Amino acid sequence: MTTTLATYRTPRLGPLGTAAATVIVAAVVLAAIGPALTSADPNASDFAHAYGAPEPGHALGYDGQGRDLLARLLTGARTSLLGPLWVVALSMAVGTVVAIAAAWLGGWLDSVVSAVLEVMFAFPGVLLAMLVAAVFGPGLTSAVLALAVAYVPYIARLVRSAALAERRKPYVQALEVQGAGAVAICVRHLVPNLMPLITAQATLFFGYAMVDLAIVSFFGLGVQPPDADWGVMVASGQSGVLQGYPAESLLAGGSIVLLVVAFNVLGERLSDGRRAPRPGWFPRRGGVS
Amino acid sequence: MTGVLDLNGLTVRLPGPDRPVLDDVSLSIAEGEALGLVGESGSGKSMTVRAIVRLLPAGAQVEGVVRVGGVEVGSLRGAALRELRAVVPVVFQDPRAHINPVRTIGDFLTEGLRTHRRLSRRSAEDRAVRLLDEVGVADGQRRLRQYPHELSGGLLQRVMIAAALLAEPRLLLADEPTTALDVTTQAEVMAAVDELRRERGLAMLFITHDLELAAAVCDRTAVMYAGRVMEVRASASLHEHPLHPYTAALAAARPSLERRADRLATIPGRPLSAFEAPDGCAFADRCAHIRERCREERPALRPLGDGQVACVRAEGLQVVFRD
Amino acid sequence: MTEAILQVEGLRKTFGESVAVADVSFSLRPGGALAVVGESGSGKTTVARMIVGLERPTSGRITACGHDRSELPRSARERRRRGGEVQIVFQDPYSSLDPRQSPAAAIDEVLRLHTPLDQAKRRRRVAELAELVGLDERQLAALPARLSGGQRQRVAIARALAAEPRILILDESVAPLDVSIQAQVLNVLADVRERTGIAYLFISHDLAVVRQVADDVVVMRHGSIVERGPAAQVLDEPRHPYTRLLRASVPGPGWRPARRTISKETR
Amino acid sequence: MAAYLARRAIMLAATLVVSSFVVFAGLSVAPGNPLATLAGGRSLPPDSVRVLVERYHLDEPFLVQYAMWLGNAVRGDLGVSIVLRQDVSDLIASRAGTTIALVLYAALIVLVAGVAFGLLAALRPGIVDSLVVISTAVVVAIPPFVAAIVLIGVFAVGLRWLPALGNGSGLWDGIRHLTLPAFALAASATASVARVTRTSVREQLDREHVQTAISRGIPYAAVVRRHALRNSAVPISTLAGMTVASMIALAAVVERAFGLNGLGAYLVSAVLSKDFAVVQGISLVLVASFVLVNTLVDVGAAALDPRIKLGRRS
Repeated sequence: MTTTLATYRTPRLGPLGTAAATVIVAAVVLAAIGPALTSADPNASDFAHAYGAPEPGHALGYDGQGRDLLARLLTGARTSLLGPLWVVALSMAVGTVVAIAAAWLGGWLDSVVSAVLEVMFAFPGVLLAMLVAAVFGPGLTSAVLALAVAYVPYIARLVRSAALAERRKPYVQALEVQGAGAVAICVRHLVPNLMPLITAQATLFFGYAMVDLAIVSFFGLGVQPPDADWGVMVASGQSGVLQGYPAESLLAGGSIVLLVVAFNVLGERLSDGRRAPRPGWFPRRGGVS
Repeated sequence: MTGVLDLNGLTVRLPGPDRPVLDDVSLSIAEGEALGLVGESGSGKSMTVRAIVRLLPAGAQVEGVVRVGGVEVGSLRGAALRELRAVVPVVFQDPRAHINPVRTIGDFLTEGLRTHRRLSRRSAEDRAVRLLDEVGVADGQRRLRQYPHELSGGLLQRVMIAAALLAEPRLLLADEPTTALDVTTQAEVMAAVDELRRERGLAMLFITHDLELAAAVCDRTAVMYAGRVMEVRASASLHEHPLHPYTAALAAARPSLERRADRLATIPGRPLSAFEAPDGCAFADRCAHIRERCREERPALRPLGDGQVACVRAEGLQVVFRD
Repeated sequence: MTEAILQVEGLRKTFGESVAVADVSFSLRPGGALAVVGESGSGKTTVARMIVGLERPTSGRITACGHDRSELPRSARERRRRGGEVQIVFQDPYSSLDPRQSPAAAIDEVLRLHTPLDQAKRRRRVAELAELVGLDERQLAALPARLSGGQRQRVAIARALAAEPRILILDESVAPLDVSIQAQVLNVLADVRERTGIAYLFISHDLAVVRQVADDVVVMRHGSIVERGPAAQVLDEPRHPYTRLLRASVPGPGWRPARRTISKETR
Repeated sequence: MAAYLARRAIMLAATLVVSSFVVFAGLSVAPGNPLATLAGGRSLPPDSVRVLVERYHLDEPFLVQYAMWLGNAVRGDLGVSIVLRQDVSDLIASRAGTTIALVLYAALIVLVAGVAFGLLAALRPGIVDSLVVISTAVVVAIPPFVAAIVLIGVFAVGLRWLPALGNGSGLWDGIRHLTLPAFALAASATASVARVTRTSVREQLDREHVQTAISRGIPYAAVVRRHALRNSAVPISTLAGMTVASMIALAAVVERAFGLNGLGAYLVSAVLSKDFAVVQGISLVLVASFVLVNTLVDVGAAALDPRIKLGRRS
């Protein structure tokens, strides 16, 4: 006999949520097959075409160095999506495990974890990324690791309090009284019941990570030119904006905004109202108490 | 004759299910009278209170007539509605949720007086302290400066009652005011309510799930099931000799403090909400005395003995329940 | 006198400065039904939680089925053994069940933990337990969200019984139920006791319900026992003033409760 | 309240010490030796090496180095920039003004516009509410650097209303030069504050105690003011205060985009030019201000909410 999972609170996305999910899926598909859609080389520059208008074979025109914008946008989608994926995967994994261990075991472990998280809140993700870039050198890996570390306390605190609340519920206590093992209770009951919360946070945090990574790349401390990345493109397109050629910055910036809106909307649909505060914004406390 | 409160054919529909949550409720309360309104979850007893002071959820549709002191409530708007609400206070079940947690007890008690009577803070507070004393809260001056989280549930409910009485009402609506309290605290709070009510000749609509409590503090008791009134009679006779099979079953299902029953008489199934109720008699599916016609026609609330009952077999069953 | 199946001696629990339970002793005979009566803050729930090992006693001894359980269990094996001795049904039917698990799966999980039965035998046992507490096939397969409060409490009882405990603690388990449902569950409890010979420790504030269920009663106030004895005697001729106050606070026709002014109490 | 303040002060001090340690420890975890890190890979004349060793006590054990460094930092000595050969403290002091002005300007926009739009949406269900909800959903997702690009494109390049780059000179010109950066910094935060204000006020309006007030015949405007607004003041002011704190770090983004001579932009260029003493100094200042503002906001919230004073805190 197995637990019936299928009918349990299947999240109802509604039209907005469905639209958001569609945008995300479309972006992932484009990033995956993107380079096959255009024959242009994203790094081949041809100064004769600098800021060139769209033409057949180059649907979005050229950037300031005469590189094909469509090719760069599609290649950039890869780093712009993979970076946040790593940040979210790492911070969720570490944050969730630490939080559940602290909540379940309590005692000194919980006190130590709480104290460490309290200090970690002092470092906004972007600032930590700059510090890490100064110490280990710039690059996407440094940025991803720094942001993952900076996000951990936000995830961990929310999951810890949710796990504590869940642990106090009679159904978990009944299992304890039955003599079921802690690991079994956590794996079979606690984690599955926290999953909707964790999924919603992961979705929201994907959007936050996307913005923060783009900021680091915008500084020139994340993805290194000439590799394409949306944050890098916004930065390199800035001189174009001043000369009246905003295409590069706007396309890259617009892509970021579109996806972040999609992740926010989807995350809000998936969440039941509980959400961790935006990292680097609201330490200690949630937005709404 | 016009009572303090008259409900006539009150029917409330909420957005969503097609069937009403309150179905043709008619009740009246005379000057100085206490009417108990008893029912299980989903019976519509709280909705009745909300309908009287027009605190229904958005989109609710109301039919029938509600009169308070002869004034029809349904047509009131704006200031007139606020005037009505000011003199028909409601005591809610959970005082901790129903009193603003970031304002002081003093703010809560005097808000009504200062708004409607335009009293100064000073004189409003004087009155509040006097009333706190009357409901059994000494040291009122200090209480006025305290916040709700500093008071126990029992104290907070006394504060709520004092606030209600400060409006010098003629009708008090009490929605399970003691359900969240311990039994000894319930006894003290009810004693205070009972005494003050009698002193002032105040009428009361008292909502509870506890038939015994209603019998103890109310002159008459109405029993509701699935949004309908099943029986309304003088409390003592309703309690001793129920006429409606539901009332009888409800009384029998409750264990007695006096003796241990070999087996409790149960009602099969679970209490229904009005929107789940079958055609005909709402209680038909759970009734031990059902006849074919119970499913076909809906029994009207009709006079019988010293009250009213909504059961086609009431006369015949009278003898059964007496044994 | 038969040997007590549950014995509590000098039980005490403090949370920081405050004393939740101070020196509580009682015993429960096999197949008996002992009620612990008290209001909020009396410490009755803390006693129950210490017996099942959800709180650790500050001092005192708890013995169930001949085994000491004053300390928290050390091994998984001991935890399981204790689970087979004492079980508990909590007050809140809404969070008593894992929202993702059907009653059948919940009961089956306990059977797997406590018995060597194979799948077919477990299925039969689940059906037996469901029959005992009055749950039908459809309810067994439904998710908790589709069950009423009374049905959920039946599931919680069946799940507790699946471990075949000798003692069942009922911590205000019928308090939140509607009167008509409460009567059904009380009858189920009577049936279960008659058919299995299980002993009940019945935690409640409701004297009428206690009268219906319990053979013996202890009355608790502020962490201590103020009166004890056979249910009929304690309820009909209460000796301690507090028991008398409790008795007098139960409403009924012609009831005239006493008034009291609150002055010193701060909370 | 005194116990609460004491506890917060201890927490603040502990956090500051530990975070300063993290900032300093970067020096020793960096690949290569600390001297090379400080030099940023440059080859230095022996004189300079000697100055660095002396200044950072590099011949002492690590913890002593940290203690010396922290002691100096507390006294306002944050070391020397290897690139500009100037005291880091002086460099920070000369740039802090821009950042402070920028953050305050943006904070003003966030508080006024954010709370106003949020209240508008909360109290005017229907078309106004929908408009605010939809537009804030989009604006909240606009990162400051994208907002900067758009504002430059529209108001500086397109309409030529305001300057795109630089600090400007004099008060009026300074404000003109800070306007676009402040709006770019405030955009997302404003939308966020508006959304929280809206949900918070709505949530309060649905509370039972508001029902009580309505049931007592209190005029709706008074119910909104005395109960819904008063009760949402705590979450709203907490959020708004912390949003302002967040802008301390995010100011770097718009400073960079608008070529402003602020702390954040300087931090970025110090990282790029491997000027480690400057990175440490600015990081320390930014982290300290971030933590300090957040603590002040927490204490402020405690003062507004009578329930927090008794020490109940999650």
